[in-house]
Amino acid sequence: METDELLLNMGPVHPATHGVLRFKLRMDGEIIRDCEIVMGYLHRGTEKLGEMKTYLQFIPYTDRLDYLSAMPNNYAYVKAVEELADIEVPLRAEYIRVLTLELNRIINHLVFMGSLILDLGANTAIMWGFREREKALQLYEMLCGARMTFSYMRIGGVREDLPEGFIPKLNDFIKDMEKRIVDYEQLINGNEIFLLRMKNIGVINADEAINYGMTGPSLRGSGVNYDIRKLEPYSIYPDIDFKACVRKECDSYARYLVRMDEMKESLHILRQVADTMPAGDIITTQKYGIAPMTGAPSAVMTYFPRIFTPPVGEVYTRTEAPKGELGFYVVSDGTTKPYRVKIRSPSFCNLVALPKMIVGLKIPDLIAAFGTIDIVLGDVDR
Amino acid sequence: MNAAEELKQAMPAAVVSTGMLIDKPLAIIKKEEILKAAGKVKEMGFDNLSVITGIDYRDRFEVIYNFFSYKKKENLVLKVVLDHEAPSVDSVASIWKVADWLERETYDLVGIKFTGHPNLVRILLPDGWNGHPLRKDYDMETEQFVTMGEDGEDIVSTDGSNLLRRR
Amino acid sequence: MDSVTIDTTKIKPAKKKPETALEKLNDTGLINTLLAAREREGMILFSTVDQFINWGRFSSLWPVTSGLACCAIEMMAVTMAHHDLARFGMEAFRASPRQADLMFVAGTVTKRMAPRVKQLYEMMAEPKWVISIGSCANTGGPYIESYSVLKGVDNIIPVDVYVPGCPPRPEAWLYGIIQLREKIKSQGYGAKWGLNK
Amino acid sequence: MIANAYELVVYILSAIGIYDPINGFFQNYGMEYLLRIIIIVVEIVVLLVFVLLTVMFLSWLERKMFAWVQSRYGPMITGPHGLFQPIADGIKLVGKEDIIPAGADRWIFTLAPFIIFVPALLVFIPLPFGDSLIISDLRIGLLYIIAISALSPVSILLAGWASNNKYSLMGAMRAVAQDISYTIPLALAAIAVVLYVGSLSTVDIVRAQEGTWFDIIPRWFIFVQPLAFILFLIASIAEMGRIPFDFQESEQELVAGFYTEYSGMKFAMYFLGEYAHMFAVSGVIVTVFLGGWTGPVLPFIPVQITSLVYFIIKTYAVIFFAMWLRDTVPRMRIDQLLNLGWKIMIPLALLNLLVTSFLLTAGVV
Repeated sequence: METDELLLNMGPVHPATHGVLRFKLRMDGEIIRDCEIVMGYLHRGTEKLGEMKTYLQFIPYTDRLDYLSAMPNNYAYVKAVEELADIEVPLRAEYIRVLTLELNRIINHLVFMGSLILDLGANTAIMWGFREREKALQLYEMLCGARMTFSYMRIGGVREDLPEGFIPKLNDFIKDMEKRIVDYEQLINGNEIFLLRMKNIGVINADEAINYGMTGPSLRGSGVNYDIRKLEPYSIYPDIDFKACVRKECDSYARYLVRMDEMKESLHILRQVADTMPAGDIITTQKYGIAPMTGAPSAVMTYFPRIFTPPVGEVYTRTEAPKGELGFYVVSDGTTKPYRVKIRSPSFCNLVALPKMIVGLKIPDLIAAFGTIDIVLGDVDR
Repeated sequence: MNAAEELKQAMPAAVVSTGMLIDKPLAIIKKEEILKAAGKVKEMGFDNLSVITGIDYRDRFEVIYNFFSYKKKENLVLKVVLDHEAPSVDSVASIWKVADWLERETYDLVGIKFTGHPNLVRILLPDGWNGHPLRKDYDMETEQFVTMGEDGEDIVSTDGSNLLRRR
Repeated sequence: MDSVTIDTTKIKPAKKKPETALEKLNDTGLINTLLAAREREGMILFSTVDQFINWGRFSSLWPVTSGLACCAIEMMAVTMAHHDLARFGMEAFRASPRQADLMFVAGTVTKRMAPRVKQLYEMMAEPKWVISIGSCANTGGPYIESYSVLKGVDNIIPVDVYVPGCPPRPEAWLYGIIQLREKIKSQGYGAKWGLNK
Repeated sequence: MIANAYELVVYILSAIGIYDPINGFFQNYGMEYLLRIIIIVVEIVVLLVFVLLTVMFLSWLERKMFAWVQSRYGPMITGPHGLFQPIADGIKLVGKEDIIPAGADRWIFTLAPFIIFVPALLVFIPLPFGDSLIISDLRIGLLYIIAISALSPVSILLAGWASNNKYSLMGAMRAVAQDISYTIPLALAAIAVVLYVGSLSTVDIVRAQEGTWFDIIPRWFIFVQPLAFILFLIASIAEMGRIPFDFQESEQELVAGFYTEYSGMKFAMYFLGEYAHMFAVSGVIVTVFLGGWTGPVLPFIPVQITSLVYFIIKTYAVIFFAMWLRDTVPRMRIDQLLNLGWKIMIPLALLNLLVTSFLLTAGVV
């Protein structure tokens, strides 16, 4: 009998590719022999737009890179510009930033959990995930009025101060969320079919994972004890008690568990931040600001100039976004617009390892392993 | 002594100069020596290649490699300066697998050729796209359209009549 | 300063709650559309058939599962418990365009994606509708200056309803869907087939 | 003793005294068989309408239950609590364009939906909806049901092949592999019951479950053959092709499986066929293991009506279980499923058969 390999094209419109990614699979029956990833269906030219916009105007574009976690994107960009221009950020602003970052980490992982389990064929967990996400989004709406694309960070601080009643609502959310995480674990972790689908699927060991450029929770699932918040502490993370969540199993299930643990750690951080929120300015008055006008509603415009020119230079900063290492390489030529903005997106680099993980497995395993490296196409294609 | 100076001591022929990029050690490497230098960097324990950046400075290109070491928890930045006419540099994809895609992306958007790369084709833009968008002399005026061929491959042309709706 | 969040599940029409079975039936809109047709067209049989078919069509709009970018996340949010698209009978997302009636163009249509979006639209079976969601799909939005973004999805496929926003809030989605339902109500397929002349 | 629905109709007609005049009228022309045919056709039409209404209701119930599990409302606007939703879906699907993709095998592509829809209805012929509410009490009823249900992979394979789509083909291949490996434990589990009863007739099987032990435990075969019941239930859910065993569709992997290319009315036939199949399989589970129509006899109400109600209640309980399962668990992988089928379920079913036949021979039960 003569057998032939089957060329299967998955995507760019396919329910399980989380957007517009395309896999070209060479299949032997159900077994994947080779996997080529074709991307760029969402390439929007963000880096070129970065050269055409002023420093402040570029902030909204960072929202739309990783649209599930806009706040860390905002933060990584403003952090790069702040390092470039050597701007000191007030303590309260840093606290608010960390608060929003960790809240966003929870949102991101909720969507991760939901869509992973939806990809495995169970439909209910995503509803639960989005139910809590909706609550967290209400907090964000209080803060900045937007649900997904916040543009909340500003160079040298944040846009708005915390509204009245925010901290109590946050505390309610934390309390509620703690119970919900237990619910999720009861629904998912003990499910025999779920374990069958996840354990020993998409295995990649620590050395390979590093070589393939994986970062973030996906790398920590391979047993590498690393977290940029710990290794190169930035913002107020050195003062906060938390631990990097690491699992040693290297498989899909480990990557899933790391993210569930991270949600708990984020809640822990949120509680500390909410308890010790200092008073003070929310945006820098240091170098580029003029005299602070307390009480002005649109405080940003008075604090910080819209047209802002950092000194000539270049900088690379990295932050621990929910999906991994998010870096911005910003080059300034002393004008009002960046000369070059390079985005080191976690999803792009994490995706490199996918073919390595899934060759020899089957299509359902591809879906499971792909779900656990948690990519967003806006972040891959930029 | 930071990592850049360490590298200079180990390979004095390859390193042109050292310095700092804000807080990260920076070494400017000769174009021909990048593969050797990268091997040395890997030996020094920099196991993570964070990012490869290509920058068009109108008179020259710069390729920047950011490294991080999980063991020593240190950063290192390597920089290579290329001439503007035919920018090309050796590929480091044989050392770091992630460099495969990062170099393809740099080739795609900035137009720097990486010699020795296993599969140097465009990654974000379709094959046949005219020009490299992140170059400063990229033509933003001409609009290019993509249509789909029989097997789902992309066909780039400036004529969108097959795609656009007649109104 | 407090946040204003609207629980859309609680939005109800201003009229009184239907109680008796007849009122509930009346509330479905089926009888209303039939009666309206009767008033407008007299006792023309095919007009009523027309309204009946339209009722079936706007009550059962199955969207195709195709998210392009940021707006796709809001598409997920709309289908989830809080906003619950299923109330309109629209939770039956079909992964295969053959079985779908409605396409949400949810997100930026890049040059490279444009022929795929067009093909997806062409694969859908008639009758079919398109809702363009978000600034990117409407006009190019924030990416209008980009070299690789199509300036409005209506350049390649016909669009029935445009929903602005970046991304539009779920409430805006629901409003767009209600607008589409209104539009379908007024369409005359019987007239198109030459039945009720 | 009324054996089937035909005799029931004759009995009712005689009871109200109009059977003899009608029969006499036909006898005058020497065409007694015509009356027989008319009655049977009416029976079949009633059954068909009943099944189609049930199927529509099931599709509504499925969506509603799905919503309840997920703390949503589900369809609300179309009809009271969205009850007219299936009607609207039906109207819309009838009015959709019927696409036959280029490169598809036109004849087979058109034929395949009928091949799945007709067996889904044929299964109902020997299914006893109640005492004497059966179209025909075949002596090989159970075998007939298993054999007819096993026809559905033929349709799926034809559909997958004719669609000229790789996803369809893969879905079809999976469905066939799955159906073959699950019909065997299904049949083996049923044979244990058949050995116990000594008959393949569905009515005999139900009659064997009448009565109680100690006046409290019904003599259902679920208590006699618990292992066979579990095997039969798992195999049935695999036969129905529902989560966790919905490989033929598996939306996240194969887009829509074998019916990826189907639109409009043909898709509706698959849709209806799926729910009809689900109803039929649940009915078979009830008949074989849950006592069929049996239940406490109530005074003043004809046994035909009470038995129908009992049957429907039990069947919906099984359907409820299948829907609940769908809302809760993820999908298995095809090779894991086949492993489960061949390496666990078939040996267990054989063991069960061995023990049953040993006990029967020894006269213990």
